[in-house]
Amino acid sequence: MADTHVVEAEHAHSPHLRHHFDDMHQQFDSATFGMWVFLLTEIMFFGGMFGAYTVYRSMYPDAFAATSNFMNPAYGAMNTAVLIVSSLTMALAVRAAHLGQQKILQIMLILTMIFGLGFLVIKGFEYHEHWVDMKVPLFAGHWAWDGPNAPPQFAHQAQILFCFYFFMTGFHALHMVVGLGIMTTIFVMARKGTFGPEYYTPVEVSGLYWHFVDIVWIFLFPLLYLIGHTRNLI
Amino acid sequence: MHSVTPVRTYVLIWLILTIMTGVTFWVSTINLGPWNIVVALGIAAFKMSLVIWFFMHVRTDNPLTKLFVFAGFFWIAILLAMTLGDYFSRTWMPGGKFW
Amino acid sequence: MSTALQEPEVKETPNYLNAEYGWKSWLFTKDHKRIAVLYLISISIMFALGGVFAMLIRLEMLTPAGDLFNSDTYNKIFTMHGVVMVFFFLIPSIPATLGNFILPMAIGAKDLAFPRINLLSWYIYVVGALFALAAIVMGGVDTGWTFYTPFSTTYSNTFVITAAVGVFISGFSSITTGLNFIVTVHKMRAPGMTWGRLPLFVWANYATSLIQVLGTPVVAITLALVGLERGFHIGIFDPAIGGDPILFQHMFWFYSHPAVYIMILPGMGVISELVTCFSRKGVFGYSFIAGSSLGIAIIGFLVWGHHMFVTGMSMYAGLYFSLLTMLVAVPSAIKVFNWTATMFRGSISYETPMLYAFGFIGLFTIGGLTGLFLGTLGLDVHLTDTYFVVAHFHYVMVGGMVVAYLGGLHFWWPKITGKMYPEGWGKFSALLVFAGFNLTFFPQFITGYLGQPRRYHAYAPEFQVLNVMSTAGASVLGLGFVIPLVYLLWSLKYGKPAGNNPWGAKGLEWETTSPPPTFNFEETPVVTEEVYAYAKHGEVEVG
Amino acid sequence: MPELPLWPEAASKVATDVDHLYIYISLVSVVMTVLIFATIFIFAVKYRRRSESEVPQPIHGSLRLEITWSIIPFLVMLTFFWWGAKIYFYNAVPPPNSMDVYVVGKQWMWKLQYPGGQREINELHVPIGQPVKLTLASEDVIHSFFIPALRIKHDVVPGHYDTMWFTADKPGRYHLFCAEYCGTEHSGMVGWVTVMSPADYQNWLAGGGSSGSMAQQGERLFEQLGCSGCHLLDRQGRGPMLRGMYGSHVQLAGGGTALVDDAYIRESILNPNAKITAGYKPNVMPSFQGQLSEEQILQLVVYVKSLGNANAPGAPAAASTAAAPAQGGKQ
Repeated sequence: MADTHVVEAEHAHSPHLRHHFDDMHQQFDSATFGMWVFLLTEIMFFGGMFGAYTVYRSMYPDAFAATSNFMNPAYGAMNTAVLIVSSLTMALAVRAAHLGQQKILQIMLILTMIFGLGFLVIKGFEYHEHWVDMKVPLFAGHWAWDGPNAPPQFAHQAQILFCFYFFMTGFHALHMVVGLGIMTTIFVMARKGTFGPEYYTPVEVSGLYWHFVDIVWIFLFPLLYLIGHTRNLI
Repeated sequence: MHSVTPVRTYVLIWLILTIMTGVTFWVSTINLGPWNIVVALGIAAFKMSLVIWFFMHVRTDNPLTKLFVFAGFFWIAILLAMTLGDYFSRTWMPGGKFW
Repeated sequence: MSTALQEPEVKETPNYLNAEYGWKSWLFTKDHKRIAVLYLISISIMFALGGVFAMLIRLEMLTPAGDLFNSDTYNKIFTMHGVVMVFFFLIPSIPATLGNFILPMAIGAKDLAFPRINLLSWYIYVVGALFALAAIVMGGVDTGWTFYTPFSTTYSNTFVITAAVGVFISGFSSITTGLNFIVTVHKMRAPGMTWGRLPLFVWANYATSLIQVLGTPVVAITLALVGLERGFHIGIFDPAIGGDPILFQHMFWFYSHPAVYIMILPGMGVISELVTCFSRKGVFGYSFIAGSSLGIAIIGFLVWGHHMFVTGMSMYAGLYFSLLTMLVAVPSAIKVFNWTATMFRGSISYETPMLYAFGFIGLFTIGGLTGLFLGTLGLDVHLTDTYFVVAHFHYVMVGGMVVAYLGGLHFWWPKITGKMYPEGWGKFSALLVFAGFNLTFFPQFITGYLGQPRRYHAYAPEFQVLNVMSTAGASVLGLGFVIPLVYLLWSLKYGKPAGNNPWGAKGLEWETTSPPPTFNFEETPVVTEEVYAYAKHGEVEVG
Repeated sequence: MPELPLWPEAASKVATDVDHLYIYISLVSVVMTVLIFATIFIFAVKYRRRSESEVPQPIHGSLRLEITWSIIPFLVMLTFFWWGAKIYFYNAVPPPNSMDVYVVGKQWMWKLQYPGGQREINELHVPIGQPVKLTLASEDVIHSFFIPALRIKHDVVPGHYDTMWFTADKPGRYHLFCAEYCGTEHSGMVGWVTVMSPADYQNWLAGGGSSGSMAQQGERLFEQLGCSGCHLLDRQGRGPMLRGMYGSHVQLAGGGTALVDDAYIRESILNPNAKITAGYKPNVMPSFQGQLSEEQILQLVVYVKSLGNANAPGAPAAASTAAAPAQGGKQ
């Protein structure tokens, strides 16, 4: 439990060092740790949703499986792949910032944003399909539960699942939008040559956020799209 | 600050993640009964671990970060376990005297 | 007090208060001390508002008939009393004011790790509070602070969404404060300030922050679901189409039970400081008090089901929630015993903060023990949703938390303002609070066991005598809260200069000037002695 | 002089048990509180500061003490837990010879129905010495059925049936409260429980004007709503034959079985497609959601129950025409 901070009066202060930190190391550590604590709250935030979802799923497993047939796993899988690539480019962006490779950093940030945007576009197409399909229970005129794949006994439960679907993917998409905003800021900062081996904290920290949003999707994909896939033919 | 991870590692992790996505998709088309969800969540957990461990640098991070990451999932487990404990045992009616 | 004389009074030393002037210097400050003062002002306003609602409740309860207000108004009054007090006073109270002010200094840091996020936290709080106030002004909410479904989602005709949005938003101010504290305690400690030397107030706030960070997001998502359900009627909590109202209660109490530890833990931290300082003696069982804070934070997450014993929850779930409730009482008991033992062979003086500490230990003991009544399955069936519950949580929240808050405020007032409060008035109002409090809430244990349900606008006539006692006590208690408000404000101008360390207390915050300079210390302090090393300090003074 | 009761009446064995438990925990608490108060007081006086310069010797702690004052209180608390759990479990399981009463909570009144067809609002009449099982349903929000003199309450959650039971053993008139906040007139949702001798109770039953037993009222509904067109009494029709069905396990169309109990019957009326019996088609029976009050649903449940219990000897009983005896839905 010995104290880890070493106070050295650094004569050459980095311009990025805020006054209340002793050194850049402490600042970097605090920022990344702070982001992790924030992600802890995010875990609980999505965890609450997953918890409520799990309870209903355990109450109505068949209804949820049937409802899942109205999700298009191709969209889900495609978006998973897109997000994973964006995570790769993000990781490479952080690496480039750390090594001071300005050009690569900017390219990787652009790629990350493109993939992030791609995710939202695909999601938009998917939402549109649900809208046309009358699978948006939030709006009375856009909800219908009929057809051969819609067993009537599940009418009510299906509504609940679709609510969770929009609630969870909606909050996830909101996080993506926020992430894109952050990436834009980081990109502008990168253009000004702010980052280098001694200061890349913002890139690292926003990278953590980006990867977390990716992880949420990694769970949403099987839970929402794949639970009833095999029951298609019943 | 962190040591630099080689590009090769990142690409390799990405490859595994993409392949696992395909595997999840494929497994879901086979009827394993209740095991479908277990396999799907297992793969998701594995993918998550890779992202956390490599992309998010927890591999080289200090034990404190590891503890906090663990705490997050542990707390979700509390929420789920104790809530579902109620739902699953609600219908068990005791048949007679218990004490 | 002797140290006060050492301070030459000719010229004001530069401090956080006179560093800058003008409203902008306050509204855009990044100084944790100024933010603490902003918080202090805003939660005092909310406390006064909640207090007015409390008095209105007690006035209505003077007679069994519901004759002062109509029932809708009464329902709105107790709901807004609960919402304002719980979410806008109790939860931020000690962490956001005393914690914000003292914690960085107590660990020898220049500021919190994220000063801008700290300021943001206050703005979030204000926006949340404005939503709550808007709900009140527009016509109020009548769901009870617990927002139980399906009443809140379908049947209430009041401004539920506005209030829920207010609570949702203010939750993020709680999260950001907690996040800031956790990072600060981990990363910003002065050299030599090891975990084993952290003041117990810091330990308590650290444990509180863990709860804030882990629990608050869940209530946020729950209230979001309530808003969604109320706005669109999609059935998530609507039993008519397969939704489950009990799920709401699980998710709500997953946060809201630990939230009572958010409210009480910092108070326990304050008391640990007060008892050692006014016994002038190192604390007894330091590691047990520190560890019990963490223990409460963790076990506190495992007991929420004891709010739901009569809801039709599985009786097996009832078993484990009840058993764990017994377990969570152990760390609280450890604290009480250790405070008592700290006084053994101490050198005890009776300044106002110590009087509050005595009051806290007594009232919290009663509040904690009556919690065991409610955690006991068969007994809870009778007691839950009666005035017994009301009495129990007011013993913990007011008798515990508010008393600790006042004790801490008096204790650190000289540090915050550089001025002493009038000691005689302080003692007088402390006694008023203690007497008024007991008169208000003790009779409610009896009406509760008699069966008077809570949230009743009109009640059975045989409960009247006890209710009149309660209302009489409430007016004494109210006076006990108004007097400090007056003399503390008075002391800002007329109070005697306090000096750096009027109590002869240990702790880094007492080593800097009062009021402290903007960055707390002229030089980063280096800690070389153990925590609460009163004996050594004393030798220096004598020698 | 206004009355000042300090202890509630106890009108059942459970109430007395709860009182004993309450007294036990109170005594422990008082002893603890007095101990702590006295210790603090003694210390505060004995060790008061006598001079500004005195500095006491530090005492850092004692592991032995810490363990003692953690373990002993916990063991004492375990006795609370054990005793409380015992009462809780006792309260949870109604004895088989219980008499049924059906309760519907509705903003802001209690509606009660007896198997014999008597109906009351905000009043419950029960004989002493007879276990009474209440089946609780809510029309709207969560209510809570609370009888302080019996030391029991149970939330009434909409969407499904809750049950509670008691055996009152002292005649008298006791408060009935709604204990879960339910809206504007929450505090008006109160009533009385009258506990009477069996003879008085029989008189009271006979005195109430009744339009037939609950089962008969249910049967009338069964015909009015056209249920009897498909659910035939002597053979399988477009819907399953209900005679002798109560208490049995039926095969479901989607696989699995379901126990035919009150909750299943209620669900089948409101959401017929939820659990279709094997061999029958979905979408044949219309939903009665929103068309029936909880009271009427309970009447139908009691009627189906009266058609015979699969587990009872001699089932199916020909109860549809004979008025059900006042005391029992089950025979």
